Amino acid sequence: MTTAEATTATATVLELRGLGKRFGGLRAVRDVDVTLGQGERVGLLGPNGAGKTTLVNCVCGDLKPSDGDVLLGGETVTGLPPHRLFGRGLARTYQVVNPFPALTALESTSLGALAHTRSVREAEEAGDEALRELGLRDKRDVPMRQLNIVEMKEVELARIFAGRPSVVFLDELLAGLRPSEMSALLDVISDVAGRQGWTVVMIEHLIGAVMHFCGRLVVMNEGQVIADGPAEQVARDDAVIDAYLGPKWRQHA
Amino acid sequence: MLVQALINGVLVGAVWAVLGLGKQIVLGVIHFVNFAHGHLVMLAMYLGLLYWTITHADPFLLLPLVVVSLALIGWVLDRVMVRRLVDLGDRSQMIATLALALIIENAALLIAGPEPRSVRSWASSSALEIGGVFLNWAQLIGLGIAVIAFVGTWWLLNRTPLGAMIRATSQNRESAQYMGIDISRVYGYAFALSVSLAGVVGAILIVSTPVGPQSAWSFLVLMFVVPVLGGLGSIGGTALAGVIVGMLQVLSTEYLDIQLQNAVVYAAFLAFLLVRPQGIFGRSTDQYRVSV
Amino acid sequence: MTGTGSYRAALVGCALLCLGGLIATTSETNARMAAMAAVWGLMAAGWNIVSGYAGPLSLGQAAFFGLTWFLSTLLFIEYDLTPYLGIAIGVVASLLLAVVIGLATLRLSGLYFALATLTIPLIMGTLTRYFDWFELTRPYVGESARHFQFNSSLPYYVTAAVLLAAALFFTAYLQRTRMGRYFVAIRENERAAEASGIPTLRYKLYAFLIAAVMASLAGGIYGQIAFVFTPEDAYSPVTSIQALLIVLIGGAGTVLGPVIGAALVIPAGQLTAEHFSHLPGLDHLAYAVVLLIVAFFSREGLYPLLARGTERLGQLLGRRRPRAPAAVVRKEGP
Amino acid sequence: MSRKRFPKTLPVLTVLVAAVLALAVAACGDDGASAGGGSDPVKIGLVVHKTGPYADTGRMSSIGARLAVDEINAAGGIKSLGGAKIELVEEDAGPQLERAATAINRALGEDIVAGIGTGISSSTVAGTELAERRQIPWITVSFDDTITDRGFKFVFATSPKTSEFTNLWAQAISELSASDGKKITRVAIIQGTNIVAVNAAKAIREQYAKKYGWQIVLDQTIEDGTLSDATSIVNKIRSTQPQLLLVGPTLPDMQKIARKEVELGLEPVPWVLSGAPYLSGAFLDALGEEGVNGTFAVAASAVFKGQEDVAAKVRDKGDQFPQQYHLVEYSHVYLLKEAIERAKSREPQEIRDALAKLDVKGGPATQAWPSGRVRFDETGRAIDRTAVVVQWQDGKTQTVFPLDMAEQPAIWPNEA
Repeated sequence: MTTAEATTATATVLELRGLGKRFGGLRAVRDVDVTLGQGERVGLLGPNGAGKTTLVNCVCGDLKPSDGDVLLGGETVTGLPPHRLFGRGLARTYQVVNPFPALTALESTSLGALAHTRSVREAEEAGDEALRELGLRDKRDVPMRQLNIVEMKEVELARIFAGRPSVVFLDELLAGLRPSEMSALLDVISDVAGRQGWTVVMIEHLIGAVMHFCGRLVVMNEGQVIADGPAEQVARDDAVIDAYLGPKWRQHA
Repeated sequence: MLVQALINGVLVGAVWAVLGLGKQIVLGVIHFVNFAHGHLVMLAMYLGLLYWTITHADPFLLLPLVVVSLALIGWVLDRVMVRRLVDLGDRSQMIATLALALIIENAALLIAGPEPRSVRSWASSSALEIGGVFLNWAQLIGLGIAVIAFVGTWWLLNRTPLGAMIRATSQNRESAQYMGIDISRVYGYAFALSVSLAGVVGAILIVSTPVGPQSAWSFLVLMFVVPVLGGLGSIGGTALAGVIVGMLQVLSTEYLDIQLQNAVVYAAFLAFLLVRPQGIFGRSTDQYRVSV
Repeated sequence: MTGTGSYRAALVGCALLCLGGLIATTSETNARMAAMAAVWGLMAAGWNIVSGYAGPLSLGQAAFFGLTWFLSTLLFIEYDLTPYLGIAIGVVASLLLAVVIGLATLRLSGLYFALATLTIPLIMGTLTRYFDWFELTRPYVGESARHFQFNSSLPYYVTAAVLLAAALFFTAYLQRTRMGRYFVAIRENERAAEASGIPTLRYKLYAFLIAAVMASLAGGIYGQIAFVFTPEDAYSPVTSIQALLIVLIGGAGTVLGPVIGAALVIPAGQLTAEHFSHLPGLDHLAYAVVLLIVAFFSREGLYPLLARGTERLGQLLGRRRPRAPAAVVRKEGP
Repeated sequence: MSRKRFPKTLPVLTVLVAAVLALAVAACGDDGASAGGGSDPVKIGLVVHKTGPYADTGRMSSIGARLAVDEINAAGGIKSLGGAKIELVEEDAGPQLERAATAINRALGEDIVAGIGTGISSSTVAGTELAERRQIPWITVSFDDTITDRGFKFVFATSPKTSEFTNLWAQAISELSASDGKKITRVAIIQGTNIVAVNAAKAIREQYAKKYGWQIVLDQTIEDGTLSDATSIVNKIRSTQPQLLLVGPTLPDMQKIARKEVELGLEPVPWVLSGAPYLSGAFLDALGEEGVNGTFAVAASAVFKGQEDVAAKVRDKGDQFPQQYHLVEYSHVYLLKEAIERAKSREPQEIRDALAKLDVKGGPATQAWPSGRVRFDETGRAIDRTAVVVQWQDGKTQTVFPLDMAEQPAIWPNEA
């Protein structure tokens, strides 16, 4: 994955203009300006409490931003509820690893497809195809609670796949995985994202895993974007190191 | 007339404040939904009645005995039920405590029978007259006990190690565990405290109000109204909310109609719930807003 | 949930209702008990949709039950309006009430919604008494199908059973539609459902409206069986809790839950009341103990508990094929 | 949808439920009709409230009815049916209305020839409808007008209607006060929400206040048990200065008002309560002697001069306060016996016809009523119906009106 591929932003898929969120006096997120091109893979990084989740919640409709706008495919979608955004192609995986324990893998996956069709049969066909895409075809009728953690995360991806998104937010999808499982899952994601032309934003703490997958990094600290650019360059940026490792580390970097 | 009504509002409100405080401990502090709190107050009233019929001592002297008995009952309930319910989510808590409420109500019906029963005490029918305003002794003593209950609870929560542990657990259960706090023991103490506060309310009420198996339902809404109006987790807010509810009741009997007394409180609660669910002083309970 | 499974369950439900019909023909007391069971089964079927399938715990079904009972009786007394029309008006009024309550309270979190729905019937009861409607006696017109009045309780049983069967098939049909899938997703985890493209508030409202229709139909029929309308009976919290109790014992979120629950709870209640009449409250006490047990163990009600019990019993007696261990008690979503 | 598959255990389930239902059938389906031979007992149903808020009335009714049945059987049972004994089939009408309907249904299912009960209006309305549908004669003491306004043929009521009842006791109060030189001009209505209180208050507001020149200075409805603080109602009483408090709320609310009056040092204004429940031991326990003294209660029947022997029998059955429910149910059993004797048959239809044509003067069948005579009009309501006023005087109930049958003269605490 060369850096060139990451920077040729052909069509703008998602644009955040001066996005901000205040809780009473606390300004959790302050004037964030980021633009995502079609097919880009961006890592959203930052220490705990940097405002990453609050930003994503504002973009994906869980929270109403205090100021600024979100544009999806050029249209202003600020403040739209999550299910309307999902219908327009902006999807996110959910932190809770197994949100629908009582459903089978197929039922859980086909929920995504139901956003585009009233018929359950059609949705289950789309779900079937999504599961095959993620290599989970044989787990079709297994209740979610009997799957292992990797399979559960793959079902999350399958559900999003069935919703035919254009922009995908992976919210700490790698959490709780062993390194071998992590790289296996990353391969699956990049394989699927490549074929479907998804624009992927990966929200994680682990810089190592993200570096491997994302061409571009956006780093936040105390509610603001402090760095946004190609992965290698951002990794060596002083401000990023200060934010992550504290100033005294700088001389060893 | 207005002065008498306002003072009565405070006197009646003080008891509802303690009712709300007991609820606040479980709801706001340890986030446990207990629908049976009102029925525990009724149980306390029946115990007060029982001790009175045995000893014929003044009901207020029996208050410590009632409160200790309720604390014990609270501790047992925690061992048997609450401990397992805490991490089962509010839905199971609601259903289980609703079942507990029905158990208490029907046990009372079985044992004590349907007729309302009451205690005879000098305090309930004598008053202190100051400048034309009548202060019923039973309610005055009740106010005193309520103040003691509030100060005691505030002191316990803010000035003792146990209180610190309870507050830490309420802010963040996981991190409290990492700090070596035995969560289940803390929940046990907090729940026992809440039930003993129900004992205080019951012991005060039995002096001037008859108790019957049906009396608990009128507490059911009030015990949620006060902590929600006061704001979850806010002790001071609960005190003020209790007095406001008392005032609403007394003023509505004075100027509207006695019949509408409860309807006014329920309607005010519903309106408040929709406009400001986090209550007067509470911080927002639900940052994530799910819209249509 | 495969399609055929749910319809098969609905058919078993109908078999049970026919069995109930047979019992109803044996004596007037049994006919009345069967009619009561069917009415409460219908009420429970409504609660099963909103709180068994879609998730938000509604403690206020008495609002719709009571409103339709009240309207159909009042219109019968004042304007000699046939109860069929009175009940229809009651259903429409309940739907309007449900829309208002739903839009106002379904946005709130689980606890607040339960609290709001608990408070509303209490207000309706107080207002009814405030306007001096303390006791409305249903006019007596002897045997007259036009006025939905019969000498025997059998016709009431048939009406309630037909409506309950319809509710069962509708629940089964729901399971095969998008709405049914959305209900279950919302119940499992509302925020994840919203993130998966489900308009959660709108579908919770649909569930609430369906429940309101069923509760008001049940209230309407109950009004014909009961002789006198009193606000205490119509709007009491126990009315809403009875619906919850029946479904939780029969199995929440299952097609058969309301039928099994009603078939167990109502006859058991009347039998204990009859044989232990000198011990008032014993029947409700027994219900409450069962409800407490069910609340702890499983959302599917008493039934899976029994199934697991028989399984373990089988293993203990050394049956050849030991079963996989029972499912672990699931942690509820946030 | 939970995919717990129970294909195999579905049959188990259906068997389980069928078993429960079959149990229900067995338990209460035993309708075996026992065709009556000469000596077979004649079954009379008694359905009264033995549990719930009105449990006291049921207990008293049962004492009175059982007393009469024992006396009749001791005296040789029903002569015209070869000395057949009377068997009292008792059922508890339970705490709420729905249980009452089931209990009455069960009694009717025991193939009784006639029924008595329930003494409480709303459940009697339900019970009499069931009796009419099953064509079994039913006799009751409830005031509710609808009981005999629905054109029933099988229902008989021995008490005045609520509308008339209020007139009777308004008339009684005004005559009583006039005879003692007291002019009643200012009254207050403080009513509960049960149907008897509601109808009585409505009758006073619309008709009788004007008729007897009473000015209603205070009119307040109190919802059962919701009076958290009685100060405002007591202050209203103090400011409006009524001479009498009419109708009356439930016992707990009355208790709070009485205590608040004592607390504020007010001379308690006497109540005039409508209905016999205010004449029982429970009422005395709730308010205590000083709270009760001076209170009037109006009932369809009470112990008055010439009835000492029945009252004595009730007392040695363990109840110190013989009143309407004992005496009326005692007479009802005798009335049914009279009817069966005249009908010379066990057929409910013939017993009903005999009851309709009945005209009894004197004797145990009529001792409960001041008129001393029982006959029914075509709607089944007793023709000579009057009210009796009883006053609590130092802890005991004394009949004070009608004057010619008064045990004691009325006491008026403060000057009228």
